[in-house]
Formats: sequence, C-alpha cells, structure tokens
Amino acid sequence: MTKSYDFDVLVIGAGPGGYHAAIRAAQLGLKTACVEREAVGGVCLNWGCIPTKALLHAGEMVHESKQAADFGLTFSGTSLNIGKLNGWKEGIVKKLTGGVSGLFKANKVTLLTGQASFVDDHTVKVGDQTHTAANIIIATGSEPATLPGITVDQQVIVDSTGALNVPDPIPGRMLCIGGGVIGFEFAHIYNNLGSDVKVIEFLPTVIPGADTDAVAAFRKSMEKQGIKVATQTKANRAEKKADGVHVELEDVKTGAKTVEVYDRVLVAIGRRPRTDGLNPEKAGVTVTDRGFIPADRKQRTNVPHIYAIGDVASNPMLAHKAMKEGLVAAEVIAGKPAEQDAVAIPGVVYTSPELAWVGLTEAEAKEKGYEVKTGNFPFAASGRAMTLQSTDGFVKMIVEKDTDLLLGVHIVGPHASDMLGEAGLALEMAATATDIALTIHAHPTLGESVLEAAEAVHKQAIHIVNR
Amino acid sequence: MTKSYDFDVLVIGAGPGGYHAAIRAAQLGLKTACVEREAVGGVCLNWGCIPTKALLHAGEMVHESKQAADFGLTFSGTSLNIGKLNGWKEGIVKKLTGGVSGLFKANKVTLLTGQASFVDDHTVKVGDQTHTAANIIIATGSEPATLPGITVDQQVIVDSTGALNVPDPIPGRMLCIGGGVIGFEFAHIYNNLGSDVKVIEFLPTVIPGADTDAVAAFRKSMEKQGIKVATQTKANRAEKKADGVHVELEDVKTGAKTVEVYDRVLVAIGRRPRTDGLNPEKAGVTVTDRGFIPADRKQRTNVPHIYAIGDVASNPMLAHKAMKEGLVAAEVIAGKPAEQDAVAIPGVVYTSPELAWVGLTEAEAKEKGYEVKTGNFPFAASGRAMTLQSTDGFVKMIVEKDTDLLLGVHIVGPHASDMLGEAGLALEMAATATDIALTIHAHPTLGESVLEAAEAVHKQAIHIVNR
Amino acid sequence: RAAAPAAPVKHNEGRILAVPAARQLARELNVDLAYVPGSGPNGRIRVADVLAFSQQATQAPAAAPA
Ligand SMILES: Cc1cc2nc3c(=O)[nH]c(=O)nc-3n(C[C@H](O)[C@H](O)[C@H](O)COP(=O)(O)OP(=O)(O)OC[C@H]3O[C@@H](n4cnc5c(N)ncnc54)[C@H](O)[C@@H]3O)c2cc1C
Ligand SMILES: Cc1cc2nc3c(=O)[nH]c(=O)nc-3n(C[C@H](O)[C@H](O)[C@H](O)COP(=O)(O)OP(=O)(O)OC[C@H]3O[C@@H](n4cnc5c(N)ncnc54)[C@H](O)[C@@H]3O)c2cc1C
Repeated sequence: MTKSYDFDVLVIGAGPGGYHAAIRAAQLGLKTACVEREAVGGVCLNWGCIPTKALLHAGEMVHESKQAADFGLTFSGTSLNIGKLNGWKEGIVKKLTGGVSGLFKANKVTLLTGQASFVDDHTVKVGDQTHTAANIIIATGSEPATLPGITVDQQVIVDSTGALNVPDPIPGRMLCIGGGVIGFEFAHIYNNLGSDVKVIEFLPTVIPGADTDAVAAFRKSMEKQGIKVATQTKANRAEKKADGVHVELEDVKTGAKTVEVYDRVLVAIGRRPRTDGLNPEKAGVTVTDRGFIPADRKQRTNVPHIYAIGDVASNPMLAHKAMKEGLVAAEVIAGKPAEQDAVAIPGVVYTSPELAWVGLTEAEAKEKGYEVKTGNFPFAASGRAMTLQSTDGFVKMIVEKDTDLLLGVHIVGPHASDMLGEAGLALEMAATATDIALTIHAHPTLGESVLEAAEAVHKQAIHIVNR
Repeated sequence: MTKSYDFDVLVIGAGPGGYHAAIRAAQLGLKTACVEREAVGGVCLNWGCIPTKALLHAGEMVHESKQAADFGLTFSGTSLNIGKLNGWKEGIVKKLTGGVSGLFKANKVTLLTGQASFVDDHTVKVGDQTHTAANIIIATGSEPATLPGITVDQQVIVDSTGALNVPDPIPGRMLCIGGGVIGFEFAHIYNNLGSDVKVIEFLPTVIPGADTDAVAAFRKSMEKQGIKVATQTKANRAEKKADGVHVELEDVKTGAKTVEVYDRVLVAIGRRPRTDGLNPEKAGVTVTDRGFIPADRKQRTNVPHIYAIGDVASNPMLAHKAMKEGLVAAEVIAGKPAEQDAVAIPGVVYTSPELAWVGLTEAEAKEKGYEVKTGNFPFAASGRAMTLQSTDGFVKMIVEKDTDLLLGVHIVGPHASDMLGEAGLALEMAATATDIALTIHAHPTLGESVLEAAEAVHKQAIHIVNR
Repeated sequence: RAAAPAAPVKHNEGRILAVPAARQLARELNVDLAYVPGSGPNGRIRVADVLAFSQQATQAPAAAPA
C-alpha cells in the first residue's frame, strides 16, 4: 500500500528552476505545490537576469544615441529620468513575475508562501503548516558571496541586488569588485549611464572560464568604451568617508597597496548556494562543505525521492541550467525518460558587444586530449555588423581535427547571444563544421559569420583571406 | 589532347553569386577570371541587401530614440543630416566592395572590367578583347521589373535603386507599389524617417509566399507603426504635376479607380533576370521565355561546361541562394561532390520587427500532403523581448505530426533573422521539435522563443498556457 | 539447444554521438547507445537508428529456433 501525501510533488523555491519544475510536473498530471518565501521568479526574474537586461538595454540606447551621429542623426538636450528608468525596469519584472503566478494558477500549481523547512524526508513545514509530498524538489538557489572587510549597505557599497537600483544622480566614480559576468554587466550599464567605472579581478583573467581569445577581444572592447580593468588585483577594505568610499586595493603579484576613492562600490565576487533555514539534514539530504546539495543526472539527491536543481545543486549558476534541471526532475518524477544530458551549457555576458559561448574553449578541448582545428571570422568583415555599427569581435569555432565535429563556439559581437541557438543545437546534434558550412545562412545576417567561421576551419572562408 | 584556354573558369558578373564562385574557384586552384561591367559586388552590395540594411538601421534608430522615452530617456531636439546619412551608407558599400576587390587580388582572381558577351561556348568578348575559358559561369543577376504607364525617373518616381538615395527633405507622402520584401523595407525606412507611407499590393496578401499567420502579424505591426497597406490594389498610371505625382489606383475586386497624390513613388513590383548584351545564344545556352537561364542541381546549363547561378538562373532572387550556387558551380568545376541540395532557402524582411522564415509554410506543408502539428510562442511572453522594447510577433513552428520532424519556422519579431541560424541548421540536420526542445537555450535570449515554440508543438511550453 | 545469440557489438566508444531525441528515446526503450550503429556522419545516431536497433533486439530471440 502506498502512503498518501498532500502532494505528488512539492517544490521548494519559485526561481526559474523551481517554477519550471512545478509547471512541468503539473503539465504531466502531478499534484504539485511550490513554496516561495520571498518573490515568485526567484533571483532571475526579480534581481538577476531580467532587471540587468532591462538596464543594459537602456544604457545601450544612451550609447547608440551618441553613435547615431555617425550617420547624421544627432540629439540635443538629452535627459535621463532615473526614477522612470527604475520604474520601467520594475514594470518588466512585475509583468514577468505576475506571468509566472498566472501560469501557476492556469496549470493548477498550489503556491505556498513562506519559509520552507524540512521536518522529515516527506514533510515540509511552511510557516506553521506542514505539508507532505511523495517527492520533493529543492530549488532554493543562491545568494551573493560576501567579502571580509567590505560591508554591503546597499547604498554606497552594494551587491548585485543593490546595484539594480540606479541612484540619482548616477555615481561619478564606480568600482566593480569582481570581473565575472555580473561585474561586467553592471560595469557596462553604469559606464553607459555616465559613471567612470573600474573593474578589478583577483584572477589573471576576466570572465574566467571563457575562451582566452574571446576574453581578450571582449576586454579590449570594454576598455575602448572607457571601462578600466585591472586583473590580479584585490580589494582588502572599504571605508565610508565624507568624500566617498576609500577602498584599499592590492596588486596580487607585488603586494603593493593603494587607496582609491569611489562613489559607489559593487561587490560581485560570486555566488554561493543557499540553504539557510531549510534543514535538509532532517530529511537526510547531503550538503557539501561548500553548501551545495549534489544531484545525479536525474537530479536525484542521496535521498532518491528528493531532488535538487539549479544554483543550489551545482555550478554553473545559470538560469537556463536551472530550468533544464527543473524539467528533468519533474519528468523523472512523472516516470519519463528525462536526464540532464546536455552536451554543453551556454554562457553569455549581455554587454555590447556581447560575449557568448557554448561548448569547450580551445584550452579545455586540448586539455581533454582533442586535436583541434579552429576558424575565426571577424565582424569587421560582416556587412550586417557594419550596418548595425557594431564590428568589434569575431566568431571562433573549435572543431575536432580528424572528425570535423564541433567542440565549441565563442562569439564576441553584436547579438552574440542570438547566435548561440545555432551553435547550441549544432553541439547537441553532433554537427560538424561542414554541416554548418553547407547550410545556407540568410544574407545579410550576423549568423553568416558563424558559417564563415566554419568555412575558416577549412581555410575556405569567402570574406577573409585564409592563412 | 585538351585544348588550352586562357582561364579554367570565367565568371560573368561580380555580384554575390559571381564573386563567391570566383573566389572559391581560385581557392581550389583554378585559374579564374571574373567580368563585371558596372560595380563589383553586384546588386547586393551596391544597390540591394547592404544599403537597404544601413538605411533600415538608421530609420530604426530614429524610432528607438522616441521609444526610449518609455524608460525615461528623452531628447529635446533631433536632427537628421540627410547628406551624412547617404554618405555613411555609401561608405559601408565602398568598404565592402573594396573588400571584394581586395579578396579577388588576394585569391588571384583576374578582374576584367566591361560588358561580357559570348562569342562561342568557350569564348567571351569583354570590350574589344576576347578571352577563352574551359568553363564559364553566368552570374548576370537581375534588374527591377517595370510597370507600363509608370515611368521611373529616379527622382520622384523611383525603383529600388533610386529609393536608396534619401532625398532632402524627406518626402511627405510616399507610395510603394508592391508589397513584397523590397517594398516593405523601403516603406519601413521612409516611415521611420518621417514620410507618410502607403504600400499597395496587387495580390490578396503582402509578402506573398510567407506563412499566412506570420504575414498577418507582420502586417498588423507595420500598420500599427503608421504604414498604410492596401492589398488587391494596382497602380495604373502616374503623372507628374506641380503638386506631386498623381497616381491612379484601382481596386482589383471592384474595378473602382481613385487618384491619389504623392511626393515620391517607388515601383517595387519584382525583378527579372538580366541577359542584355550577353548573347547566350552564341554559346547555345537556353534562355526561357521569362529570361531565366535554367540550371540543374550542379548549376549546369544545357551546355555542360557553362553554368548559371543566382538571380539569372531561378527564383527566389536572394543573395544567399546566389552565393550557395556560386560555391556549388566552382566546386563542381573543380571536381568536388557539390550540389545545390539545400532543404530550404531562408527569407527575411529586415523591418522591425523582422519577418524571417525558413522551410515550408503551413499551407505549403499541407499541400505537400504532410499531416502537421504547429507550435506558437509570442514574444509578448519573452523577457528578453520586453527588455528590448520589442514584443510584437511570435515564433511559429511547423512539424510533421508522426515523425516530429521540423518542416518550417516562421518568425515575426526582434532579431528574427538571427534566429534563422538555428532553424536553418535544424532543417538541414533533419532535426525534430524534440531535438530543439531538449537543447538548452541561454536565458534570457530571443532564441528561447524558438525552444518554447518547439515545446508548444507538444503542448508543453512553459511560459504560455498550452491549449 | 540453439546457439547462443551473437554477442552484441559495441559500435561506439567514448563520446557517443546521438541527437537529443535519440538519447531520450534510448532511455525510454532501455537501449544502450554504445551498441547502436549510427547511420549519420561519424556514426551519429538518429531516432530511426535507435528504433531499428530496438526492433532488431526484440525480434532476435523470436527469430531464433526454439
Ligand atoms: C545580477 C544577476 C544577473 C544574472 N544574470 C543571469 C543571466 O543573464 N542568465 C542566467 O542564466 N543567469 C543569470 N543569473 C543567475 C540566475 O539568476 C540564477 O542562476 C538563477 O536564478 C538560479 O535559479 P534557481 O531556481 O536555482 O534559484 P533562485 O533564482 O535563486 O530562486 C530560488 C528561490 O527559492 C526561494 N527560497 C530559498 N530558500 C527558500 C526556503 N527555504 N523556503 C522557501 N523559499 C526559498 C528564494 O526566495 C528564491 O526565490 C544572474 C544572477 C544575478 C545575481
Ligand atoms: C533593394 C534590394 C534589396 C535586397 N535585399 C536583399 C536581402 O536583404 N537579402 C537577399 O538575400 N537578397 C536581397 N536582394 C536581392 C539580391 O540583391 C540579389 O538576389 C543578388 O544580388 C543576386 O546576386 P547575383 O550574383 O545573382 O546577381 P547581381 O547581384 O544582380 O549581380 C550581377 C552582376 O553582373 C553584372 N553583369 C550583368 N550582366 C553583365 C554582363 N553581360 N557583363 C558583365 N557584367 C554583367 C552586373 O553589373 C552585376 O554586378 C535585394 C535586392 C534589392 C534590389
């Protein structure tokens, strides 16, 4: 006899991982609840992916309105209403989070509001109510990592959440501590809005993990736009004074210390999994030293009917990975043959130009023992990029030498994230550079540069001299 | 014994078809010449794809600078220097055509300047010189079709070439005769630059050949932006008078005639293959009644060592088709196993939103006897589209019912042309909707809408209610 | 007794090249992709290959003499 539970599936956390899991579970006929203690949509919709992209667009428009002078379009009396900017951004967030709530209703997912904590492996307490479920999906996400010596006040020293609230006036001098994706997205926003921005990174490279050539082109373009970048630099201390925040910076190689003064400091040094108040140990669920709840390819934790997905389960902490894992967990529970078997998880920095990639970097491919060929095609040779006034960057394709199989695609350029669709599908379909080269790409599109990079692998690109 | 010729390959016409053929032939070690009588780059680079996209971008920036008010960015004064606009556009054209000339040199393609005409099937006269070649590729392209009763003067009554020269001041009232791709691109440009634009189309639908649902959404968006559209309407006569061009319009259904007055009239009713002065009959090459030089899948005409590619060979008259055929002809001559075996040739209208498609329309699929399933995903439900202030339109996917194989993708929306990369590769790889649905698409990207449309085929989209 | 059925042949070692839908179908039909001959370039496995393999596998015992 099977015990009867309140729900077939109870999902903890309504971020992208959790809401995807809940909706798919409901679509598959399971009785589903989703618990959220703060805001439906999680980090992604409320304080992550979406509001940053809104601000990036706004900043980009400021930039493009200047660039329009190249073709004779000039503006006078430019003014930016910061209140309206923040309001517009929040309007988009509201529309999307409201949308998710609506989808919960339409799909008959029960939304439970409050802090969830495990009572046992089938029971979760939310506020003063307890709920039982045959299966539980943990999707509690992550939170900003903190830096000793630098206290976030969300006013002048902010983390990514504080940085989303654009202050009026725009800060004059801004420091981004951390040269990863989030650090650079904010650097780009504030640089376009008029701040004098510097990014510091502890490691020898910014956007660690991305392809070296792509990162070099990306950094060059950011610097050309006025963002200062210092690698192998760390921030030891920040002190608020009358004239601004005094930050002690240290050159990691030499140990040399300097103090610089900023109007706003962003701490964006990474994120850590979040399980506060969850009490997973009461369900017997393993948590690693670093706070992750590990899961297998079916998203199962060590307790087989408890699943973990998204940021709380593993790196990379990306919304689309959380979404995929949410779908997998829900489908596995419903008895479907799902698995997190992705060949590659794409990454994007939504600056302008964008940096976007999927699959192995050249270094990773070599490390894994592949003999590789590469092909590069610069946007400077793309007619479409010229008409868009955005010719920085290139498409770099990495291919296994003997088989011609695609291993990775790395793009710095306009709309780079749009081109990941093709690259990602190509990797999943085990396509070769030849498959891409033989596919007609519409002219004049940015996607032609993907085709040309594939041709370049074979030294047969048309619009560059192949060497 | 083989006869010796001046060249292994002689290409007639340096448009996209011709220059791709010439460069690839040279890359493959063939001694190659290319004849051009007017401008390297052909229609595409000089008077087609590229200058239109430059003007579309400029017009789009005018539009976006107004839309920026939504997030608080306003300008008190806007001015457009038309001379600078035309100059910028021409600068891009020059860079690209100069690029092709440079590529000819780098690849050792001999450029012959002048009108080419056949002497016999191995001999071509250019000016007063004759050249012999083992293989000849005809890539003479196409030219605007004309309309009886309406004489193009390239000043107030223009074809697409005349319309590229933006007049100062911008015309107040503009009529586009022809509601195809070219007609709508110019309508969109001039509408954004401030003209009061009307498009008339003889057929019952605009953008004939595109998917009915997509066209309906496209037309709605164009009309929302202020472009007037009248289908089943033809222009009988145009007369230049002091107050403008008087155009007699006729309602095709009722026969009712009206006269309307415009400052500028664009004739964009189609294009016809161009063989004037070529004398193909001297080489024994067949020309159809409609002026095409037909070719097989290896791009061979009825004379096996003479090839025809691009607009002069067949519809659709699109640059990327010409390019593909150019590569095929060159590779076939070099003894490679090439063939024009494309599953689908994409089409794009580069307005904003764009209309872009690849593969079968729903009607075509049904006509061919497929039982189909479709999936739709609206950009109004896309977070990325919201942040780009561009939520009109959708992705529509057409799939074979039993096999789940992709048949066609039709997109109205922001950056729609960028998303064709994935759709086109999917068709060529014989991908299923499941393949696309299982591929992780980066968040938040426009490409996620392609994934959601694939999920919608299975009634499992996440961000809409599936019915 | 009939001869034991021939030992299954491993067609793929290391990286298995299969399109997403084929991987999903293989899990559904309990097919080990390592044994599925792929009909595509580089031995890429498509949905039809998985179906054919699984049909063969279920037919094989029936075809063997009792
Ligand atoms: C500034 C910024 C920009 C980003 N941009 C991108 C981007 O462009 N693309 C991208 O892919 N990723 C981006 N990310 C990362 C992305 O936001 C995360 O990967 C994603 O949100 C993870 O989803 P999740 O469902 O795992 O968790 P989360 O989104 O963190 O959601 C977890 C939810 O669980 C709730 N919760 C936690 N504990 C409990 C509990 N005990 N009881 C009840 N509820 C609980 C939380 O309130 C939260 O709503 C960005 C992140 C930041 C900070
Ligand atoms: C306004 C406009 C916008 C367009 N936009 C797009 C678009 O966005 N995307 C797209 O795919 N297509 C577009 N097209 C269509 C595209 O331009 C054509 O499909 C493409 O140029 C065809 O290439 P081709 O090589 O066949 O011929 P062409 O480009 O026409 O080139 C033929 C060349 O041959 C030369 N020539 C002809 N006869 C002779 C001779 N006897 N001797 C010597 N030289 C000769 C001509 O001077 C010309 O340079 C557009 C067309 C127009 C008019």
